[in-house]
Amino acid sequence: SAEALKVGVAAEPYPPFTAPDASGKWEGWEVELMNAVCAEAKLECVLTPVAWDGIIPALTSKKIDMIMSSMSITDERLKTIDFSDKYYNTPTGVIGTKGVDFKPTPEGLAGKTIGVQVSTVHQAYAAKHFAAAGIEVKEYQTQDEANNDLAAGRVDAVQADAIALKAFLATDQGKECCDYKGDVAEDVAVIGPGVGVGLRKGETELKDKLNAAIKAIRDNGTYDTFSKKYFDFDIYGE
Amino acid sequence: MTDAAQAIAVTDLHKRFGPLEVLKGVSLTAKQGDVIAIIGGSGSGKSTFLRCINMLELPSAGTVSVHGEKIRMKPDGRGGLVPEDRKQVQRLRSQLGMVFQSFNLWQHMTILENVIEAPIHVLGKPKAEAIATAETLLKRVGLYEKRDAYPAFLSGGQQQRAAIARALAIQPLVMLFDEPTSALDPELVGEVLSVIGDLAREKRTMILVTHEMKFARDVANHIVFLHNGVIEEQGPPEAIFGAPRSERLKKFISSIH
Amino acid sequence: MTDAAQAIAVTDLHKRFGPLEVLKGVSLTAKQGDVIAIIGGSGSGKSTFLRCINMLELPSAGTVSVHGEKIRMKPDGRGGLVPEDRKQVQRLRSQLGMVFQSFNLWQHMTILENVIEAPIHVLGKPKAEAIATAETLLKRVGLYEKRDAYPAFLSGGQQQRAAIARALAIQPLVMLFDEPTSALDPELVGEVLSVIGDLAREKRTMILVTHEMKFARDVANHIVFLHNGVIEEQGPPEAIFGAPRSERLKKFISSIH
Amino acid sequence: MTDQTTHAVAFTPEDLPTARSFFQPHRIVMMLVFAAFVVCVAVFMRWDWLPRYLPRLGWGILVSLVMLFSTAILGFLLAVPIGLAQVTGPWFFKLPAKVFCTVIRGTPLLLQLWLLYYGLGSLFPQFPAIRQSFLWPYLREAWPYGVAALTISFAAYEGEVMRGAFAGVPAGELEAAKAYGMSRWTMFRRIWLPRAIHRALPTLNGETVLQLKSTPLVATITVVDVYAVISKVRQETFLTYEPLLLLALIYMCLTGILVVAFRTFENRIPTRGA
Amino acid sequence: MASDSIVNWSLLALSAPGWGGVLLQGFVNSIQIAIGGFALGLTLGVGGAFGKLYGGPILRDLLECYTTVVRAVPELVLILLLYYAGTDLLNQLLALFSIGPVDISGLMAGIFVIGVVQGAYSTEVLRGAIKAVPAGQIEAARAYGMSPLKVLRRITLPAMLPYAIPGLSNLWLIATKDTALLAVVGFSELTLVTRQAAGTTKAYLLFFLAAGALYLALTLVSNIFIGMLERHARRGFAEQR
Ligand SMILES: Nc1ncnc2c1ncn2[C@@H]1O[C@H](COP(=O)(O)OP(=O)(O)OP(=O)(O)O)[C@@H](O)[C@H]1O
Ligand SMILES: Nc1ncnc2c1ncn2[C@@H]1O[C@H](COP(=O)(O)OP(=O)(O)OP(=O)(O)O)[C@@H](O)[C@H]1O
Ligand SMILES: [Mg+2]
Ligand SMILES: [Mg+2]
Repeated sequence: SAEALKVGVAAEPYPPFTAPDASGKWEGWEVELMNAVCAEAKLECVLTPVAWDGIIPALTSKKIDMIMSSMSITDERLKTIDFSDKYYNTPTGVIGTKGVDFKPTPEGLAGKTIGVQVSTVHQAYAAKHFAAAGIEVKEYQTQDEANNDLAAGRVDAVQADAIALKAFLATDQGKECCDYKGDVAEDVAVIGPGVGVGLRKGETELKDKLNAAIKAIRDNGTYDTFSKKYFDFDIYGE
Repeated sequence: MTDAAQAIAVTDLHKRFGPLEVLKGVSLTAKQGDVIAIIGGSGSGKSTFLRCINMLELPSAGTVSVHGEKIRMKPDGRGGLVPEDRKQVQRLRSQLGMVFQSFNLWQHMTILENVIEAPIHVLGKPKAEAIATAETLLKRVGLYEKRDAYPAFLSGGQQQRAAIARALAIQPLVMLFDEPTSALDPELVGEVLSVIGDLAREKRTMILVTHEMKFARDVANHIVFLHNGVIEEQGPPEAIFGAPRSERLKKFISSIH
Repeated sequence: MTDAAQAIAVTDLHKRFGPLEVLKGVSLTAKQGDVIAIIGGSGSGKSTFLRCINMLELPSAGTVSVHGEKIRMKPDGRGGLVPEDRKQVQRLRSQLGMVFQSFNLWQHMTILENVIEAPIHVLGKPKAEAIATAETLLKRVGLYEKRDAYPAFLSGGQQQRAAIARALAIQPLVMLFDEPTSALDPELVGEVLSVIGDLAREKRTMILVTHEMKFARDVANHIVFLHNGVIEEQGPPEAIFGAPRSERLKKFISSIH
Repeated sequence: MTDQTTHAVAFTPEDLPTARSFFQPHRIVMMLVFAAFVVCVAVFMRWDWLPRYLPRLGWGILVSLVMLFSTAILGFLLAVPIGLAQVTGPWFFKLPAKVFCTVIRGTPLLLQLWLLYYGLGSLFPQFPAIRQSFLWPYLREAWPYGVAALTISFAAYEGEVMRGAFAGVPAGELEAAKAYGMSRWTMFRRIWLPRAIHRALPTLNGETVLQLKSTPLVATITVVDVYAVISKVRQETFLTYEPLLLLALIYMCLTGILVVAFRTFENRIPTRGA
Repeated sequence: MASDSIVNWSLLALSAPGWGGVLLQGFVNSIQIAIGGFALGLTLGVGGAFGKLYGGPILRDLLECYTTVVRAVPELVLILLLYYAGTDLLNQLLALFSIGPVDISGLMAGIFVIGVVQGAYSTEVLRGAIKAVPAGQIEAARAYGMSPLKVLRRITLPAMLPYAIPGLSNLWLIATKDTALLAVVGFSELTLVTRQAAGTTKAYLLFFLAAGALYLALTLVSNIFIGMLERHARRGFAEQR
């Protein structure tokens, strides 16, 4: 179609995947991926910031046409929307206040408050494994707020995507306040097989195009080329 | 019914407000040059009658003709009448210069703008001409200096004189006055009455509702005494005030000293 | 100056509003049981004089004593006076029952609450006692049935009678009235004057500013004619109204028919 | 400049229908249409999630109401001196009060809320003294910031209302109080303040409804009010309309209750006409 | 910790390393939405007010529902409802008339949402103002033969202005501030870009204060214009207290 497709991203800084720079332009690994995939699939794509907590309604009500915002493929989401094949997969980790030593397990977190972003697999994971064990789970609209409240001492730990957390730990604020406590125990049922492009149900044509494009850029090396700028390992995962 | 010398002809006018019948068949003819004063107790229906003449209240039955032209009405299906042709009403209204008890000057316009409003926007006169006429009229009511003032900054008497100028500006066939002085402080009544008196002496056709008996007697050539929605008695001022026949009129005249 | 039989003693009172000198040396003594009526043209300073007595206006010079106790004043550094002791003023005020032209009832309280307010919160009376007194007073001014109504729902005459009851409730040494009937419709004046007349006949000390000459003549034992900020003439009512000496008083009396 | 104190034509008791005029033929038809709509909504939309969330919804409503009442009361207590300062205060009270009202009324509440929570709140932990103080457990929480922001906002709007109300008490009534020997404090306590509140009540009513409508903003700083609970429902069920419709309904009920409560309160001191 | 003690003003610079330019762009977006929303609201308000005053019983009741619902439900909730449901419904409606789905930009959606909310308030403000015009003034106009439309244009509308301006100016100020609520749907107005800038640079206080200053400036400038407008509209009114 001649019309440009709107690709929704969460309207918040989520480095190193998506973040606005000082000129208001969005950049990051996922933005480059989007450009590469769209170019490969011969689609015209425009990046459209949307509130994270309304990103699925935005898709279903056609405000946007795809979601490329580090959204993990889960069974729960698959009830409402469709996904392309995964385009990356990273472990889930926990960071916490420096100097306080604990393991990212229900026992280690006992008596502590942990922050997660709403409607993420991390929230689902924390609800299943931590909240059930009596640990206070505080939910934030954006990852950035959760990180900030950890730095401000309002929570003791934050669970999120390991890459995003490490990006945070690399900032001045992150260096000063916190360190990495480790990955959480696996639970594929909750965390899912990785991150894919969110799509409206029934748009199989678009889905096939995207799947082909993702495969193509992995095969022709484009994927690795721009990934190297951001990561020193293979973000695609297994 | 088509006699053009009849400025206003009202026949058998009835007006009901819900269950209350305020006018119970009133007929009245004003020939050109007539000055008719309507008197009567409070609530007798004087204002309602005057307002029916220019259709500010729609009569329940009866006819009104202006300059021999009958205002065409049709039943509204709820026991009343509505004008058949709104345009006709608007046209005939512009031949009647109404002056209200509470002046009703347009507050957002200066005195001059008030006076030229209807000539320009109803009669379609050129602005320059309207202004010229307006200034003559304002001089005549003694308000030429106040032409650029807003109504709120004028005394009641000045406002009423401006309202008279505004009514005269459409060069009406008939002037209608509804108690033009009863909202004024006593010391301001005189200035307004003297303007109306001048108009009467020029033989301008006028129908005026008033409580100023002495004034009515001086300027009117015909007095109508309304009581309970009917004309109880009418005639020349000498007869009405000098030799009232009905008990009610006698009582009314004696109550107003 | 310390004669307790002197309910109010004012000596050489001056009052300036900026450049305008409204009172130019007024002295007046009210003995217990006196009923003094102050008359005079508009703007002659009557209200100002009354308001200076209970310090609602601060005099520019002169002294005021209540029941022989002089209100201590000191210069305010800008050519006027201020009370030395605010408590003293409050105490003496609570011996003066002021009734205003515009009633000034507290709109958020019922009539009864208005009347018991000062006894309880100024004089510190027990509530039950205050209510008992208030009910007697309200009966007296004919408002007992209205005791639980709010002022806004009363006629002007009723409001003014309630205001009188409120002033009486503090059992004042002197009642001060500032044109108590001039904001009332003519038909309501009588009911208020009759209440005040009763008080006068009981030999209650009163100073009243009024435009009701006939009334002043009937109830007062002393008339003060104020003109341009000075007492132009004073004396018993027969002398003032029967045989005025000064030209101004003659003119004033003739102007008020 | 505008001297109107209510910041909008808020919902007030006059807006409630009177029982007498309520039933008219066309209304009955409209109500039937509406009932049909409700039935459609109930039947064709998904409500299976509702029972699961009911306890949390109840809790959320409670939080919203606590937020509303605590901030309205605190804000009003602040508004009285702010209003009074603007009417009678010397310039060094008058000016700050005026500036306070202008600044708060001139900036969005959402921004004020974030300024307090993310801005100010992120400064505190840098001071070990604060981190060690007894206040820290509270400063860690989100609700104190929500209460503070809502209180400040209410105080600013109400400060203007009270300014008008104080200034509008007829001078004669105050003079009467003086004339019977009341001290300044007694006069303030017995006459000026109650009379000003009485005058301001209808406006206060509108402002309180507006305050209720402001409370959901605290959800953006992690306070779990009814809005936050509904957000959670939206996120977990991926439903767009149903939770929001329910939320709108909840707020309409709360507004209705608030307005009726105010009306009964107001009627205790009747005012006449106009 | 040391870096926080000195305010890093360069963050506010207008060009790239500074975020000033983005902030101003967001501010312009906010103003655009406020103007558009206010104008749409005014249009709805004029229609609504006349509908409520002179319309038939059904129209009046429908308008009553509209103003009641909008005034009883938080703006935040309305914005979400209208943002998702409103535009969705609009598209479905258009589809009914077989016009393809229109692409509703964030700006249009924002204007639509604020406009619908403002429309309810404007309806009430204008209705009150029209009712405040003394009946006699309209009667006088009719008595001189003006047609209803002329009465409206020459008398009712100009005469109601002084009564409407205080309410309308309040609405304008609300419109400027309500744009901040669009942040929750991810629209790049001033408040959201402020948060993005603050989140990226961690200079929360600086950016929030800067945004506050912009909003405040808008309010103060608006007040000056409102004052001028009001003086003009009230020219015929005797000073009253
Ligand atoms: N719009 C109306 N609706 C209902 N009743 C009305 C209306 N207008 C007038 N009336 C009633 O009609 C009766 C006559 O009123 P009208 O104003 O004509 O009396 P009037 O003779 O002019 O009295 P006044 O000397 O007091 O002006 C009164 O009883 C009045 O209450
Ligand atoms: N607060 C004030 N500031 C300035 N001038 C005042 C003030 N109060 C009264 N005046 C002036 O003092 C003069 C006397 O006023 P006052 O009210 O005492 O007259 P009055 O005799 O009571 O008149 P009236 O019979 O009209 O009530 C008037 O010229 C009035 O304008
Ligand atoms: Mg009449
Ligand atoms: Mg006086």
